[in-house]
Amino acid sequence: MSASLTSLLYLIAAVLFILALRGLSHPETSRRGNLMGMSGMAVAVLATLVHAGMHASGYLLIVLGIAIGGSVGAVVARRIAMTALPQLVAAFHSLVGLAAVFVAAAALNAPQAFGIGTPGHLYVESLIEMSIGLAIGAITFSGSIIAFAKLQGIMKGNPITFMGQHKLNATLGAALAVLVILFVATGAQAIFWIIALLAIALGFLLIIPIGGADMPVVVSMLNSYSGWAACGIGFTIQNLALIITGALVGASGAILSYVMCKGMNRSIINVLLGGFGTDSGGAAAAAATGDRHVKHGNAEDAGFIMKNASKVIVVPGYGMAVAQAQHALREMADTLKQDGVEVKYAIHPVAGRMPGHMNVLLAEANVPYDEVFELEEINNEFSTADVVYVIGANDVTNPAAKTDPKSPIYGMPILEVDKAKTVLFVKRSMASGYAGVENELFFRPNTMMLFGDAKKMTEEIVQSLDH
Amino acid sequence: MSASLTSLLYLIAAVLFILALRGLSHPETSRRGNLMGMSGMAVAVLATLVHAGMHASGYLLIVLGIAIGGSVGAVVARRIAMTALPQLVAAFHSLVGLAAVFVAAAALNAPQAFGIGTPGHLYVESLIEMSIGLAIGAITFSGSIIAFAKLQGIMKGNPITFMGQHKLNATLGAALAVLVILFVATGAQAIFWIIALLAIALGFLLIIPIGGADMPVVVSMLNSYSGWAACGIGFTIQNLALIITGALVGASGAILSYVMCKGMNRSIINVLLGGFGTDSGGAAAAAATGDRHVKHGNAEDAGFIMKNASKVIVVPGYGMAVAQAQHALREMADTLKQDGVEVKYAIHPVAGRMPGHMNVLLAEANVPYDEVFELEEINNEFSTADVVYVIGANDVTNPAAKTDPKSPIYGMPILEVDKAKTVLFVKRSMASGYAGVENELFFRPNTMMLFGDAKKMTEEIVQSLDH
Amino acid sequence: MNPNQLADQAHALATQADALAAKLHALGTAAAPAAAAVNPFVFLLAIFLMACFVGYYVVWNVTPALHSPLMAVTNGISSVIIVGAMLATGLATSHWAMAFGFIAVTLASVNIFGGFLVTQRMLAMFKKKEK
Amino acid sequence: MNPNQLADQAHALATQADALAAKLHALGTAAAPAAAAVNPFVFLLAIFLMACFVGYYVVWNVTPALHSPLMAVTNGISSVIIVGAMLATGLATSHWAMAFGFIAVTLASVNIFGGFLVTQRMLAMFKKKEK
Ligand SMILES: NC(=O)c1ccc[n+]([C@@H]2O[C@H](COP(=O)([O-])OP(=O)(O)OC[C@H]3O[C@@H](n4cnc5c(N)ncnc54)[C@H](OP(=O)(O)O)[C@@H]3O)[C@@H](O)[C@H]2O)c1
Ligand SMILES: NC(=O)c1ccc[n+]([C@@H]2O[C@H](COP(=O)([O-])OP(=O)(O)OC[C@H]3O[C@@H](n4cnc5c(N)ncnc54)[C@H](OP(=O)(O)O)[C@@H]3O)[C@@H](O)[C@H]2O)c1
Repeated sequence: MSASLTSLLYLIAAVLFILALRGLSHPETSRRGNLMGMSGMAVAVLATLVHAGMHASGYLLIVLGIAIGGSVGAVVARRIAMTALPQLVAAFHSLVGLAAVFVAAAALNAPQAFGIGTPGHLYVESLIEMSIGLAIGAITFSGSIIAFAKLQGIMKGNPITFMGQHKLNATLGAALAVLVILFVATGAQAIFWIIALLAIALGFLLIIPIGGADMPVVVSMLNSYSGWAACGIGFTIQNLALIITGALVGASGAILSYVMCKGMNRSIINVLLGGFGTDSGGAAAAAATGDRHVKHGNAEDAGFIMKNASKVIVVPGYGMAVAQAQHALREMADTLKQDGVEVKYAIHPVAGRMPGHMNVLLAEANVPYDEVFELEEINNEFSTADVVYVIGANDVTNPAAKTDPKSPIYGMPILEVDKAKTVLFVKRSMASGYAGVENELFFRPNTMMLFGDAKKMTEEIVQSLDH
Repeated sequence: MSASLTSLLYLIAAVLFILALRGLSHPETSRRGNLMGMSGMAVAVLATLVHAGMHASGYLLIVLGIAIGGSVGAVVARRIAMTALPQLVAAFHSLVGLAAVFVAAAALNAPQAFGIGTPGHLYVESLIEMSIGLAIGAITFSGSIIAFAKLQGIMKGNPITFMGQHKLNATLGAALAVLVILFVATGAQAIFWIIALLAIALGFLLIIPIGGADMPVVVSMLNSYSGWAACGIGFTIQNLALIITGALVGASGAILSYVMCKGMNRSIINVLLGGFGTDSGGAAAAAATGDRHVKHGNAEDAGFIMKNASKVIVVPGYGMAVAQAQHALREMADTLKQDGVEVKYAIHPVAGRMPGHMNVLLAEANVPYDEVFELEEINNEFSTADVVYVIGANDVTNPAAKTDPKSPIYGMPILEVDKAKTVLFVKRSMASGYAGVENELFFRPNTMMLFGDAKKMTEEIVQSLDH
Repeated sequence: MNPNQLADQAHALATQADALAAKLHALGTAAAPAAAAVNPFVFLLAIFLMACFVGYYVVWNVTPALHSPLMAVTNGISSVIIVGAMLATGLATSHWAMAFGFIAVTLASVNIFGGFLVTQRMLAMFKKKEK
Repeated sequence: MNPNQLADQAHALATQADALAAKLHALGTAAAPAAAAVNPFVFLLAIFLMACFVGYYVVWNVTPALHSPLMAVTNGISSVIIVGAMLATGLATSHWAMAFGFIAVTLASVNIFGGFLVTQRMLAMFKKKEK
């Protein structure tokens, strides 16, 4: 097949990828979108398979690689629990990063395959592009590994900081820049691998000072990096599909990082400098209750109140994910609806630990997505609700974000649950959430605390409703 | 300058154009957007001026052309009345179309200048692209002239139809296709000009059967065409700025046509087949009032009612533009506001005869844009308004769009003015609007008709308010 | 000149020509590594398609209140066709081509100045409430 | 063979070589009219810039409820880097390059299958209210 025709097919693949992301603008079109993505990938792979000059042993290796990689991927995708999604995504990014490194290495060793020169005599342009792809890919690889380890709990979530950390990183960065220049000048294999190792080290060092709870932002940022790495390789091998896709992925990661930072009212710099937040909300300093009064309640009380309400809004948070309480929650909502109570769900943009975290979990429990509303859509409705059932959420309801300019979450938009007649808070203790800020709402007269595991408590409420 | 550097500058120009359109997403950034557009054009022109190989007589002609064209354009832009905007845009499109034809002709005569072959021996690829640019450009040219003539009133607005019209058009279209094939095969000058003439004739014939009132949709569609013509020329001379800009303009025209058709609940096919609507609303068949009761009022009554209201919503329409009543209207609103009355403006997407028509006129009268609301933003507020002042609008308030499936405007979204306590209708008669449909609202008990010219009536109301 | 010399010279000439051909070929590819084999039309098509997507999104994001200025500003920017007209006028030696180019330059200039200035006039009118 | 014949032959050879060179040059330009002079990098850059705009708009339009599937699907599509890996594996003769390519093919395949299938699993859960 002529090079032009192949390029045309890559372009078609890229357009299919754009349509795939476009499909995600609505749940109804999203499945078709994912199919478009798959078709795009199929087009790209097939176009490459029929490329002129492919040799038999190559075909063998390719089929083998796809078979091995594909089955691993398929098994993982089928087995993984929805709650482990953040670490899965991190792990996948590290693979893309590593793949970019190896493609760069292959291109350096067999430049003729990509028409970018002969071994040892690559075009300068190609060497520049290659080293960009290599460095970003390597950083993505090691950074994502740390993110994965912290999210999976293999590594402690605490920020790891030491003297002269920033200086060390700066030195490494400068060394990397010098090496890249040397590499472009010489095209030497040895320098290539030194760059790879240095970038891997830099990736480790950049991510270890960031707390476990900030990992979602980091994962998303690394997603963006993996896109730019793909672009670098795309420019090297002059491949339309890679360039366009890289830009899409780069934009996607950058935008999601921005959305998260905005939702937390922090700057990306603040996140990357690290040291904020530890492993999970629960571990943060328990608030000193002092002598202020807190109204306790049990499942019976909660059931009674909700049964007599005409409108209940559910606000899920990270605790629901921890307790895997979404199925029990759906059951509770069903029971209430049978009793004629209107039930809606309100999702804060950064509820949980990943963008769209709560939506996926609720969807898993078969909650129809037209009962689930975003902050702007539902914030005015709290004043018309009789009961708000806050399950494992904390920061996203904290009025300090509006009232206390000294609070670290000041300026973050919140769900105004206190406008409702009664607020039920399901959590295990008086501990603060991810941001480590005490929640004023716990002490309000219209708040009732339901201490306990979110799943257990909700199941008990269902039982009490059934009586 | 190297060809690559020039191309890079064209790319920068194209990006500036994208940023220009992006700026229009908000009035606050819109002026900066327009400046970006100007800078983009400056970059493109300067990049071309320093192109290697330009000869002195060429420079002379270019400077002369820009001086002549520029001064004409500047004078026209300064002098034109805001109400003549639709025809101005149409006239400008015809110029772009004609320019495309002449650039194609120049490229055919001096292919070396664009590196697309030698005279008489152009690349086939280039000939294909050139003929597309030529044909679309020529159709845009003549079509826009008709649109201009109908809007300016030089030509009667009535749809001009005759026997076998569609057949003639189809024949011309087929002939055009054959000629294009011949041209690509031979590259002959004569065929080039025959294509141009035929396409010009086709442009005339396609637009004459369309009524004057449908011209806005046509103008927008021709806008889209002018973009695709620019793309065709862009491919011919392999110019990044032209290709990207052409796509932007093409998309813009297509989307505006879509918005208008959607706002009128008609299909673009329906518009293009013609015969709908005559010159202006006023000319449409006057509704038979029969014996149904209509409440009349005068300026005094209207002034009294509004003075005692706490909230007035103004709904402007085509009649306001005809009467140039926007300044008087602003004065009325100012007076009311001084009396403590809240005043807002509600704009229907197809109010007037051009998208955004009302917004420009209100802005001209210094109405702050944060008092002006779109249909979706304000439609719920009519029930809280004491008075709706409908000035020269008709169709956009007609409830038949919701209630009467047989009405030609059925399905079109409307401003629900009848939810307000009192509706004041300023118009000259009981005549129907653009769509020629009787408006049920005139006969409602809470409606008061204020017959007269919109400007005069509004001025009288201002006087009565001042007493 | 003896036959052998001649043959040698001829051979040298041939090798030289061969080298020249190789160099020319290399010239074509050096500037453009892998892409040399790809018809630039494919790249232009990719740019066009991407630009269509950009146009779609960027225009949908224009607020309806500014749809009239949008029409005027697209008028202005579509006159970037002046670039083609200028090249024809300045590079062509054919008088016809120069004349056509000149006409196109003039027509496009009307649009450039007219389009942007009318837009400026319109946009200058859009004001916020004074407080 | 007489000297004249030889000279003639040599001349013919030289002209042939010359024609070859010219043809090669033409080959380079015929496929790519004006753009031949433009470094394809500029075109790729244009595609990249346009794709950045498209990415920006297309991702902003993704509904927040689907941000998790978005992360998974971008994982899948970013594995299009497999294209580079496949070319290296299939075209290279260097064993190192083939080995690197094979590793990259395997890694990318994990992502392709993993990314799209996880997305499918997630999206299958998003349901509308049954009526
Ligand atoms: N979504 C994102 O993309 C993202 C990204 C980065 C950071 N964040 C941050 O994460 C936070 C999210 O807010 P959020 O309100 O969802 O969570 P949160 O503020 O972290 O609060 C979660 C609460 O759940 C409770 N909890 C934990 N396990 C539980 C269990 N098994 N049963 C019942 N309750 C349990 C904890 O209290 P107890 O220990 O007392 O039970 C904790 O207070 C925000 O601060 C946000 O900035 C989000
Ligand atoms: N905006 C667009 O982009 C666009 C494009 C194409 C078509 N359209 C169509 O245009 C129509 C726009 O609706 P609209 O409500 O704005 O206008 P309309 O329905 O056409 O009604 C305008 C009314 O203004 C009155 N009028 C005319 N001159 C007047 C004057 N000097 N003083 C007072 N009143 C005067 C006329 O009644 P009298 O004769 O009794 O005075 C007429 O009923 C829609 O049907 C729409 O589909 C709009």
